[in-house]
Amino acid sequence: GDGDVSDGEGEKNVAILTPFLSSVTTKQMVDTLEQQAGDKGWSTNVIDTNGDVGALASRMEDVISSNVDAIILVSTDPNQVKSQIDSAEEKGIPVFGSDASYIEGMTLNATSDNAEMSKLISNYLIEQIGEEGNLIVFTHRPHPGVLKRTEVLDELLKDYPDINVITEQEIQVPGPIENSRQQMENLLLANKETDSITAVWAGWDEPAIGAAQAIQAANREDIIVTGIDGNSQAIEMIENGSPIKATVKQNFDGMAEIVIEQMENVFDGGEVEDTEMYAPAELIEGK
Amino acid sequence: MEQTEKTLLGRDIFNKNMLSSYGTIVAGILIVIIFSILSPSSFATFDNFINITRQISLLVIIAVGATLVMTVKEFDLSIGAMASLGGVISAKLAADGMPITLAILIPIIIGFLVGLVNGYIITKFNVLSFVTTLAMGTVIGGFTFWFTGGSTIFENIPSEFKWIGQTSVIGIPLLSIVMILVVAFFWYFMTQMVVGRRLYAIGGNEKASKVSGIPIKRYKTLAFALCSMLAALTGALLASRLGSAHPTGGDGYFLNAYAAVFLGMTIVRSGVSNVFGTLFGAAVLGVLANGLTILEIPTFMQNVITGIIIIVALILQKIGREN
Amino acid sequence: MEQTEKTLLGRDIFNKNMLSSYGTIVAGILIVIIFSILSPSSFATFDNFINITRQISLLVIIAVGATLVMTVKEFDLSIGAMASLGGVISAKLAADGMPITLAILIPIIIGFLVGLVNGYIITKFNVLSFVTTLAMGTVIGGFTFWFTGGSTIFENIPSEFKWIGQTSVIGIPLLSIVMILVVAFFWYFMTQMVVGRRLYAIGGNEKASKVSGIPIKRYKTLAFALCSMLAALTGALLASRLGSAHPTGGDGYFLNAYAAVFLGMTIVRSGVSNVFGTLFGAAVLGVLANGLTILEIPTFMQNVITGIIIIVALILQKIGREN
Amino acid sequence: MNLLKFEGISKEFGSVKALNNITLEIKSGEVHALIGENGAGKSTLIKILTGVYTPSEGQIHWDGNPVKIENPKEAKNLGIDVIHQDRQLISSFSGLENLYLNTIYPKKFLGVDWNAMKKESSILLDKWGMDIPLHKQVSEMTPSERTMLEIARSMMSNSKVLILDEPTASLTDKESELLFHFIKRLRSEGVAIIYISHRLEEVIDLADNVTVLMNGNLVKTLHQSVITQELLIHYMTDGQTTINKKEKNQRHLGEVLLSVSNLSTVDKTVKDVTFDLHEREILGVYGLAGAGRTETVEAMFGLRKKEAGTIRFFNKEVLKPSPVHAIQNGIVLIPENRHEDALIMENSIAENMSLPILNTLTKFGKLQKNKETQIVEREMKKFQVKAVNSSQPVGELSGGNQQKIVFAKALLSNPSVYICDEPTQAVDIMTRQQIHQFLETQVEDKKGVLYISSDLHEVLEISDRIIVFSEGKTVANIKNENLKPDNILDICYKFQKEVVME
Ligand SMILES: Nc1ncnc2c1ncn2[C@@H]1O[C@H](COP(=O)(O)OP(=O)(O)OP(=O)(O)O)[C@@H](O)[C@H]1O
Ligand SMILES: Nc1ncnc2c1ncn2[C@@H]1O[C@H](COP(=O)(O)OP(=O)(O)OP(=O)(O)O)[C@@H](O)[C@H]1O
Ligand SMILES: [Mg+2]
Ligand SMILES: [Mg+2]
Repeated sequence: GDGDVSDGEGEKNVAILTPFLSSVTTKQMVDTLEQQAGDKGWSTNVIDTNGDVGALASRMEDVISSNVDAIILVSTDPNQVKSQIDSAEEKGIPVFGSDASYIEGMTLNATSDNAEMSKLISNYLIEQIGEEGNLIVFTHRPHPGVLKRTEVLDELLKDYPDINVITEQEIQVPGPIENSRQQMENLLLANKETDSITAVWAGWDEPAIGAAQAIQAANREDIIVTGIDGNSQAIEMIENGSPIKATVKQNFDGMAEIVIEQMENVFDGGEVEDTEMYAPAELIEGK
Repeated sequence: MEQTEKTLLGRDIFNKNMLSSYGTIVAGILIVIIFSILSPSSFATFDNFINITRQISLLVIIAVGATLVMTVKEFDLSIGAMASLGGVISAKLAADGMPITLAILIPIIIGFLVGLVNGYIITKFNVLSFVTTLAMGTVIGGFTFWFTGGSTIFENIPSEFKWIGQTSVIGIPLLSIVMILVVAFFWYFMTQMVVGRRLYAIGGNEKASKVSGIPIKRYKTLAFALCSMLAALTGALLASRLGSAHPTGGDGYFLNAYAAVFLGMTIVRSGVSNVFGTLFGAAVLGVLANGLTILEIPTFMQNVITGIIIIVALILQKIGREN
Repeated sequence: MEQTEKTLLGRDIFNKNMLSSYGTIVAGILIVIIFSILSPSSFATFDNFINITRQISLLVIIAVGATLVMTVKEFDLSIGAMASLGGVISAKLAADGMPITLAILIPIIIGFLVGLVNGYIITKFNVLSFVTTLAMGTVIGGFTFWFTGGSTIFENIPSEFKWIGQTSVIGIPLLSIVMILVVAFFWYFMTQMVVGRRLYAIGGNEKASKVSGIPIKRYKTLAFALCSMLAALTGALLASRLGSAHPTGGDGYFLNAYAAVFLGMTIVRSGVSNVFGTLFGAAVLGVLANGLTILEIPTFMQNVITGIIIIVALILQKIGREN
Repeated sequence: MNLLKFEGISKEFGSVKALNNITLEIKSGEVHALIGENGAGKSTLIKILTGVYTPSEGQIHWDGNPVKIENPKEAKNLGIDVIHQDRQLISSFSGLENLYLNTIYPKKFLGVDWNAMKKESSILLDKWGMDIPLHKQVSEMTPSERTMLEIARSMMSNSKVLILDEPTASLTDKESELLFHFIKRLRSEGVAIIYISHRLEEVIDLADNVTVLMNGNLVKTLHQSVITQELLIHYMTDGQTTINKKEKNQRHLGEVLLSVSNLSTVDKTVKDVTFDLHEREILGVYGLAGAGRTETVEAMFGLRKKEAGTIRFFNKEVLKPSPVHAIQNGIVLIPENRHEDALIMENSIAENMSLPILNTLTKFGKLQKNKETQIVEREMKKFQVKAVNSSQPVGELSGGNQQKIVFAKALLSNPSVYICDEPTQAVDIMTRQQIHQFLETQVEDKKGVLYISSDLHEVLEISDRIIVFSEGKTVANIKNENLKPDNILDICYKFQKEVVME
């Protein structure tokens, strides 16, 4: 470093990078990170690239060259910034993941276990529908977390031959609620008989919200919907008895806490406890 | 004899017009027939027809705005961002207890004002609308993010606000009715009123229109203002339909809106943007999305099929025109 | 005396040219100066300069392609999708053990072929490039999704493949060198070679070019093919830089590429797209993104500032031109 | 033997028969003129020969062999070069590059050899004694420079047939002379020339043979030895019109309508212009090309930035000139360049003509289309516009008929001042007479006309008073009494010399 304020014993300067700040849950986690870092007296700088991973790499290079004290990657696949992680390591800048994943060169990743969450919600759904029926899957495979969840569902469903997946649809981002709502409206019309659709499994909460709205508007409330993430709009709908019956609330605060705690360790010259640490998730059900 | 020649040719031009529309419209009808055969009980129903009108309603409204700007041979690339902003403002006002009419009206006015700014900059300094509105979209996006803190607005939204986007009147969704009103009004505006005629003249030859005494700048600015206003309205209606507003929720409309406008341009011989064409273009996109989902075609195949159908329709229509 | 007047007029045009460039270029220089003052130790360093050249390299390469198509007054909206496809094909081939040169070359060839198809459809049937390439982009996107199953490709990518995007030669990133070569080649191609002059002629007056016997269709098709080829190259280099390829990873380049081209058009008096202008436009965007990040300006403020600076630059340049 | 033969050529556009069974032979070293009223089919015949259109019926023979010319490139390869009625230049290119548009650029390594181009072109220009500022962008060139550039371009290749479609429409007499000189030289070198013009004196002066077209039919081909102006007009109009030389009657000038004093523009195309236009006056404006007449008018309409001087409409100073302001004050412009400044080619005749008077055609913002059609068709009849109906796109009309629309459009707004910039370019002599007559009756009605023309004879024929422009300045203001062309030309050259000697 060559004399920037952020160096040495002075105030610590942490860069928080994500391509998905417009996602509710990412935003929530970033807020917690900022707040907790602030409590420690560190300054933070949040950078969002609006879905553009190439730009994420560039912005990461920028913060590396401005010698921040640590970098947090939020809700993104670190494989895509592998070489930037390596150059951060060279410069001695620790890179933390929050709801990302762990790769060589990083210091740590704190996350909910996507596989675990998917198991939790998928098993709940399978049980609710009595291990049989017609299922619709709403997903977004380019997102690594959602992909993992979908893969776990696929794996689980192999054991339940009576559950028939009618269709799996990709939900467009941005605009996932409107998009899933339209797709659900169309699917409801394509499957008009009672019981022709038993349930909708959504890879995250936004498509679940859209699907539930379509179901409500069509008065087909026998169909149940599940999401994952625990965003507050979904939770409110669960509480109000909408077709969304459950979601898994990721412990974003927990993840943020882990990251900040471990970061302090590192700043104090210590080691992290583990490279991959989980904040336990919790199933939220309606009454 | 003179007279005979006139009528003969008159009819001829009429026929050419029909032929030229041939391709895209026939393609549109074919698509509907195919879907109806493949899925008679789901696709070819009155319910689904109503459903499609609702699904395309917002796209049509924002695309009508784009049509106006394209008429004067300009682009407004900020419409997606403007729709997002309109949505969050509307949702926020409604959540803060503002009367519903105001919660819809205020974003519309803001949209109009932003459009005036776009138009003012573009006409006053004679800069390219493509890059100016692209930059304006970035500014608006940043502002929306600041306004919402990046999060979705959904708490405390009163049900009367959601009612607009979710209710039906004698079986017809209110959104579809709004769409019909917007199309009808702007069709009249563009083809029957002097202001529309002037906008088309400007698009046809700006310099000649100027020499003919049309205040070009004023009319262009009006087109930008109306376009931006309709984008904001789209956003507000979207927020009402979803009962929530996301800071990038309207961004996705931008490219689809232009796709609808451009498809619509192909159905008239002169190849200029026009309100009915835009409605038609949006309907083609809407029917494809609806039908392919009903047929449970996977998303990636839907994309491939939609793209190919559009290209084939464009080609057919040109071939139709040549014969 | 006649002679004197000619030279006077010659000088006059020259001065006008300087003045016209004034606005955007002065704005560019001002931005650099301001950032240098605000952050002398991070922004105004040789390392950061090199850093910026690498960061803009991919944008420049794809935008040069867009420049070619814009030269003949057409649009290619499929470049984002093509970059994504180029990236995943390249990464997949590399991961499957294909020699690196082939892993880069094959997507480039595919890009060229897709561009030929674009150009063929557009020129043969005389359809609008805007909507045709939009549809083609949808098709390509669907195909990419099918090809990857929707997931990011990152496993088994050999380090030699990543080397291209990540290595430096005597301190200069290989990507920056590729960018310089692409700019230099296409600058020569467009301004010094007959083919470039023909493309400019077509863009200047298509009808006159046709009457002069220039084979319009062939040249336009070539422009589309080269554009698509450069988009695929951009994707392959992106995959190599990131060591992974995401099925929508290149989509984000689309609007920025056109922003760079349009900014570049403002620096020449004739207002036509040009390779150096595009480089300049991309540099402005790159410097802004880099400098604002280094200054730790929050993202939403970055957007607002970037947008406003672009608009102000456009205005300044017009004012500069008038005086 | 014949170099070129059209045999039974017909062309239909929808149900319009633009050409009907045309058979025509042209030899090497012959100047063959094509004449006929507006819309007779002259340009269409040319476009068939150059591969722009394919004939509906008939055959073209080249050197005795039947050929099919499918596109301009093939025509070019045969040795057919054309200077179209509308200039076909790339306005963002320099004159130099436009020269090379349809030939091969000289190359050095992979690139263009700019120096060789400069050398080649200056040799060419020297050979033909032409003076074109090739370094200028075409957009900066005067209309006549553009025409000369096109002519020079056609000399770049060794053409066997050179077609000129109304080349003198925007040329002054001096430049026309130069052009005729080229044509004669080309003829002596064995090039066949097809020459289209509405200026019959030129035709008589140049042509070896003249073919008259009417309504798409070939009326007659006449040999040089027999042609006279009267005969040509007789054939062109089916014997229905004769040129009647009329006496100018003296008019009482009224109030000053327009007044310009010491006007100059920012770009210095206008340096010092002063004149008044009165009621009941036709003020002719003459000047050599580039004299700044068009620019003066543009400045009065706010289309060009004013630097100094005053403009007055009806004795009220105009501080911010604009087309809107001028039209509101009853001052209407018939612009020189109909393609760029006057017409919307894709729009219909009605839409074009009603544009300045839309205000008067509305009821609560709604356009009254019936009324519009009525008015427009009335005007079309008045000017005998050859078109299908008022909803035909203007772009489909022949050049002269387009010019009639420009004129009709202007007079629809019932102005008190007409500013006409080359209003009779491209129109046939019958129409030209008609336009003159029309303007004269308007002037009787207390109106004023500013009449710019590069045709000195025309200026002398119609004007009450003539102002002469030179190098952006008004250099003379003379009553049109017993003036001869030489009087005016002397003034032009004298002032040009003075400027040169400065
Ligand atoms: N593309 C077209 N579509 C329809 N009609 C056309 C087209 N081109 C020409 N015409 C018609 O063909 C006729 C002949 O036109 P042409 O341009 O050959 O006349 P011209 O003799 O050159 O007249 P002018 O002296 O006015 O230039 C006209 O009636 C014109 O309206
Ligand atoms: N200093 C200059 N810079 C750029 N362009 C110039 C300059 N001086 C003259 N011109 C060009 O010369 C032209 C003026 O000549 P133009 O021929 O239009 O004038 P005119 O008197 O109306 O003659 P005519 O109508 O016979 O052609 C303009 O089009 C302008 O582009
Ligand atoms: Mg003609
Ligand atoms: Mg002139």
